[in-house]
Amino acid sequence: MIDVLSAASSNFLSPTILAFVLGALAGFFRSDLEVPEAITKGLSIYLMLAIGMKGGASLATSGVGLDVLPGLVAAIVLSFFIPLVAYGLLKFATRLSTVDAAAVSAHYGSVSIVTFVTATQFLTDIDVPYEAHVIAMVALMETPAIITGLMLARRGVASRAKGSLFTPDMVREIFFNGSIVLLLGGFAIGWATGPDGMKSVSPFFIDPFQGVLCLFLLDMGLVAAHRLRAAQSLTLGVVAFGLYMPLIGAVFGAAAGLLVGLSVGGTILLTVLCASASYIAVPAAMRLALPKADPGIYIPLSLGVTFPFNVLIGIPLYAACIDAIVN
Amino acid sequence: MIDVLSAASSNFLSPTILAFVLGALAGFFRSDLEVPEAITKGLSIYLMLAIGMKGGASLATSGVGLDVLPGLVAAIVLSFFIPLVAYGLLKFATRLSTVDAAAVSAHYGSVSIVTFVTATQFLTDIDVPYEAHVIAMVALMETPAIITGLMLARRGVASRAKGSLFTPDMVREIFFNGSIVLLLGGFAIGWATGPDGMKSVSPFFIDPFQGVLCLFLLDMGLVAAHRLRAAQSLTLGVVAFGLYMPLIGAVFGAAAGLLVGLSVGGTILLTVLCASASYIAVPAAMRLALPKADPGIYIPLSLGVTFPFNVLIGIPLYAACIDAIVN
Amino acid sequence: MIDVLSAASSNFLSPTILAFVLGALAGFFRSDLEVPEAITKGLSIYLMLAIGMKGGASLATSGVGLDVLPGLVAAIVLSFFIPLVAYGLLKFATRLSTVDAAAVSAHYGSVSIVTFVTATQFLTDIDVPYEAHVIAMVALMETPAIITGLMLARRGVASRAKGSLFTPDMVREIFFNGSIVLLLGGFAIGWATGPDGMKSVSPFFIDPFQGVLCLFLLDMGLVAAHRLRAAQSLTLGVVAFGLYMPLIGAVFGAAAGLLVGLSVGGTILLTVLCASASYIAVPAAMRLALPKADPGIYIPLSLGVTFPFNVLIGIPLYAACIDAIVN
Amino acid sequence: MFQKKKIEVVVEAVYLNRVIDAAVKAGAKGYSVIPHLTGNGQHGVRQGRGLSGAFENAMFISIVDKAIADDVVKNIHAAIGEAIGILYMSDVDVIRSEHF
Amino acid sequence: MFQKKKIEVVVEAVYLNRVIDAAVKAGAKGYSVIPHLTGNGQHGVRQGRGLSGAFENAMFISIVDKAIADDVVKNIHAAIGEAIGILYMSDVDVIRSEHF
Amino acid sequence: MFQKKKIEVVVEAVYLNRVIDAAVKAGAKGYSVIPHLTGNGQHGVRQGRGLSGAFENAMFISIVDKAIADDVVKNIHAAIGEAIGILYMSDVDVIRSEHF
Ligand SMILES: Nc1ncnc2c1ncn2[C@@H]1O[C@H](COP(=O)(O)O)[C@@H](O)[C@H]1O
Ligand SMILES: Nc1ncnc2c1ncn2[C@@H]1O[C@H](COP(=O)(O)O)[C@@H](O)[C@H]1O
Ligand SMILES: Nc1ncnc2c1ncn2[C@@H]1O[C@H](COP(=O)(O)O)[C@@H](O)[C@H]1O
Ligand code: NA
Ligand code: NA
Ligand code: NA
Repeated sequence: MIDVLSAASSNFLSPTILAFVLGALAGFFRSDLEVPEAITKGLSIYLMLAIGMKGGASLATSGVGLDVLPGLVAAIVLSFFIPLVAYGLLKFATRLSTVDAAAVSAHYGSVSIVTFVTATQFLTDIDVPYEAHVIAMVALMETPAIITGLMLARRGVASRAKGSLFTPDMVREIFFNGSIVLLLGGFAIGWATGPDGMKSVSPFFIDPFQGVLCLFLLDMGLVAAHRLRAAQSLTLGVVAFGLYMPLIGAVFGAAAGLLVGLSVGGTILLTVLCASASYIAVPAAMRLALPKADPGIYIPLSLGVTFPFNVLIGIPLYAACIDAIVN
Repeated sequence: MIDVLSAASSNFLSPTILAFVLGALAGFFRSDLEVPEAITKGLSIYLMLAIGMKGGASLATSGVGLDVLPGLVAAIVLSFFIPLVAYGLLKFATRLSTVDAAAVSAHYGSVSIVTFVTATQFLTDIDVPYEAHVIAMVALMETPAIITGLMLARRGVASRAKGSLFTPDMVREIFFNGSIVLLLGGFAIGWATGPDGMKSVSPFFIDPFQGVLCLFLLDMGLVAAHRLRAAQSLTLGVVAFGLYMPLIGAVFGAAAGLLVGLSVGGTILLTVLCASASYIAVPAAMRLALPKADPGIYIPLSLGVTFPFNVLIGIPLYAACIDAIVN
Repeated sequence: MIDVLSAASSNFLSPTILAFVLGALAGFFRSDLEVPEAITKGLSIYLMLAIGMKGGASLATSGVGLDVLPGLVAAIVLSFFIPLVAYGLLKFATRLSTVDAAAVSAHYGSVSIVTFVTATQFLTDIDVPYEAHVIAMVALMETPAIITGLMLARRGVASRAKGSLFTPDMVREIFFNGSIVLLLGGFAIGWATGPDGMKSVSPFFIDPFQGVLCLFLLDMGLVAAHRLRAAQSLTLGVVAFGLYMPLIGAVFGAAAGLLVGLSVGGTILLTVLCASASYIAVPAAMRLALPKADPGIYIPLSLGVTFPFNVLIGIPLYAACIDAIVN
Repeated sequence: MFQKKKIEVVVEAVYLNRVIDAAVKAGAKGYSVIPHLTGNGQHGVRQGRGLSGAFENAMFISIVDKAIADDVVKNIHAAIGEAIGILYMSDVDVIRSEHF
Repeated sequence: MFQKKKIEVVVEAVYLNRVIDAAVKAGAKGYSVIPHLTGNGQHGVRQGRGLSGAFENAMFISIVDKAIADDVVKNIHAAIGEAIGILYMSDVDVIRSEHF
Repeated sequence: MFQKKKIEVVVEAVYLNRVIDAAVKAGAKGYSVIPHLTGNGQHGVRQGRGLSGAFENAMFISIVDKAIADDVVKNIHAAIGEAIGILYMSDVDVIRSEHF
């Protein structure tokens, strides 16, 4: 059984979370500390490839059957569906324009890979196993929310101005974006080579993983603080949305996870995915497809509000609740 | 004995080769995946320094005698000589101008360090040992081919226009270029500190080596695919050259390796060196010395055709053939 | 007992020092070898965070009492005081202007973190333990020297032109600069999580540490050589200062260390701190506060003269002398 | 020397390809790109942090013949649409007229 | 098209914030920054090595209305003071006058 | 303000040192360099991938006195030779005439 308090405190005392807090404090006090962008990108490539490989190798051990299908379908459905809920809430509770609300909602249907990775680390720390194919869910959930978001945005546009929904560069951005390639590609590599093949690269991809995550979260703390400082378009209502929307997403995720028969660990991860908001793939797609939507709203909200909330409070909270329900 | 099929399949299923394939696919489908250039350069510094250190430390163990000399001389001779063969073939089989043919031929006399590193990894995987001083050969083979290439290019120039063959910045580029400094410097460090000294840095330079190579080859796959996509000056005849020239170089390398008494592993590596084509040091030298030669020919050829061929097919093929000859 | 000759030779044969020499040689012969700036910055973030964490974790084990206070106070006092000595010497022995002498002196009161890290590595290699809170001293010594330097510089300025000593961006630069945040932040993380928490990140922050230092010193060698090559404002007297000032600083450091009751290892480290000169935080502060001071003097002096001197000769020399005094 | 027009565009990085296409279609024979720029304007500080490229600017530079300058400007302007960016034009002299 | 002034400043990186403040205070509505530049001049080679930023240059670019151009220049000039840097100005044409 | 000439060169990175030497020899008192540029022209897309620098462009910028501008241009042009690159010149105003 997971104890919510001890889970939260072990979370708070892990080097990764403390590194995030350090970065956030440094950013908040306007330290000149800065992780070069090339390093940030390099670390994120590493993390995505490594988590993919780990999942693939573990799938090679556990084998794969048709029983993973319900989970994968659930992931896609959730990504399509959650933006509808988010959009409804935003139109009800805030004054965002249609296009801004649609853009924000797409972010909440999609996922934050770093939040997910932090959650897997949390589960490893407290010795809770999870299904390998959850990693495939991450890749599957990135994109559908974008489609829902764009369709919601069209409600605000006169019908004759509606061009084709997707331009070629957007399609590429959506289906072949770096994260998906690395996650699924790493997954395939891990699966093809199996745990034996992974052994040769594990001193690079497995052993230092948590340390790399630590460095990466330091930078995420800096970035989140900077984004929040620079955010001028965030109203109180919107900030509140960034705090309660993860909880709502979490409820859908937990329900779906239990429904399709995921383990406790797998359900926690699906919950985290639903609770998290994208800040890499979706913003880029939104700039191309909805230039009118203000990036000064959706990026600080997802990166500066929801991301810290999930990493600091959300993950242990979801874990404890799901554990309480199941046991 | 090395079985060609099992060697090839174990090669294909190694995480490094799969990472290369992943990168190539991502580049081919125009994914936005991109490894920051600073990371690429950092990884290549790491790989060259590490491979140098490894060789030096191993030389410190095995000791060094005059018996290494024939191998080193053979390497220099091959680098001088192979461009002549390449040039002859290009003038015979393609319509490249004299200067373009000369530039291309210089690339094939020189070596690709990444191909070499991949081959050492392949040998390690199948437990075939090799001589430490082969790593010194890599450094020795980088430069001579450039001289041959420049002399061949002069055939196309009226004799009064012939200035001095080498300008100061070219000499520096040739003798003190980064790869040579790192390879030989790492070699000297490894040799001076010996295996004991290496122990303290092996969690950085030895253990994660294959994982780093994995990440680097992912990027090489991307780059190779991009270069190939952008290549418009490559005719069919030239592409064919990029595929048969490695085989011809390999024959020379294998013959020389056996002649000077290298072990099976050492012969395989010398073969790979002869089969490989430079895409770092030589292109830079060619731009300075032969600006008329079209980089749109020699770079995609060496990087987009010969490099993938060697990494995917060449290495296990050469290994199996040499093994068959010897045993 | 530390034998000065064997200490020096073991220092010279460590891969880290050899890497520094390699870099310096490459820079001296104008090799095109270049470590991308993003990598340099990434490595330095790693080193500072790691050394901080290590110290914090070790403090968590050893416990902390009021007995550390004298050491911390001594560090601050030394940083305030050493610039006075340096300034006196510079005005006496060189023709530097008041403002140049003041700027240089600030560098020598502050510290070089990389020299410090190299010294900790040296102590680890020769199995000499040191107090955890020395790492806090590093952070404490960075800043006070800047204040002394600025006050010295005012001697050359008509009193009515004296504005406020510190502008807001200078205060931030001084107190929240990246090094301080990383050192103290890492220290706090290491202390909060303790050795157990560190275990999860040690394959990243502890095991490869010396290898990373190796790569970093390679780059430092390059940079030091470049700076020295480009230095045209350095007179012989100033260069000499860069060589004898570390010895003078060392004497103060050693005396203070013994006075406040540090162990041999701790005293050696405090000595190294006093002997070393800043080349990251102080130059930036000087450009803002004393734009008239010539960076062509203080940067090559600190980076091209004093840094190599300390790394190659100073560290083993100080260690042997202190050991001789104590035993 | 021959008079040409230099067109410079600072635009959010994700729109760079559209700007390039627009310029080339209008007859620009070449261009240069400074890939990373920070900036500030009506849309607030833009500094490429946060991995998404959504806060990155790039600068597009093209020297074009006077005869097509207005077309290139118009085309780029249309391509940018509501994206974040600015465009300006100035006179330059070149040696090899036929290159541009 | 409307005539505006383009002000460009190459300055040591640590002074960038002061240049920005000076320009904005004098009325500049926006600016762009090229963060890393190497250079050479009276103060010798400047190449951003050595971690401190003390040898790094940055380029500040701002398009401003002619009416305020001189003020912006004067203000920046005062902000740079004795720092290492140069400043120059030129004419540019823009489409949207109100943006600048 | 004083009128000067700004000379800008986009050239393949391996030739940067030659351009600098040529400009300095012709009397340029200073210059700035943007080290990484991508581009496209008669020689196809140039994007610095592949480790060799053979596909990298750099931009050289120098403000020079009108009196020597033509010499500098001529000298650079000779240094570039058959290398890949373009050169253009424009008018700028500066405050401190003696600096350039
Ligand atoms: N007046 C200006 N001068 C130079 N660059 C500008 C100016 N205004 C805006 N920019 C650049 O164009 C980008 C978008 O401008 P804006 O749409 O006004 O936010 C900014 O991030 C700057 O990089
Ligand atoms: N004539 C010039 N043309 C272009 N950039 C220059 C020129 N002179 C100086 N610079 C730039 O301004 C910086 C400072 O110049 P200086 O104060 O002359 O050393 C240099 O590092 C260059 O980047
Ligand atoms: N019209 C142009 N405008 C701006 N930059 C250009 C232009 N033409 C060429 N360039 C730059 O100069 C480089 C070499 O041009 P080219 O020799 O035409 O391939 C290109 O890679 C571009 O960076
Ligand atoms: Na979500
Ligand atoms: Na070869
Ligand atoms: Na000191």
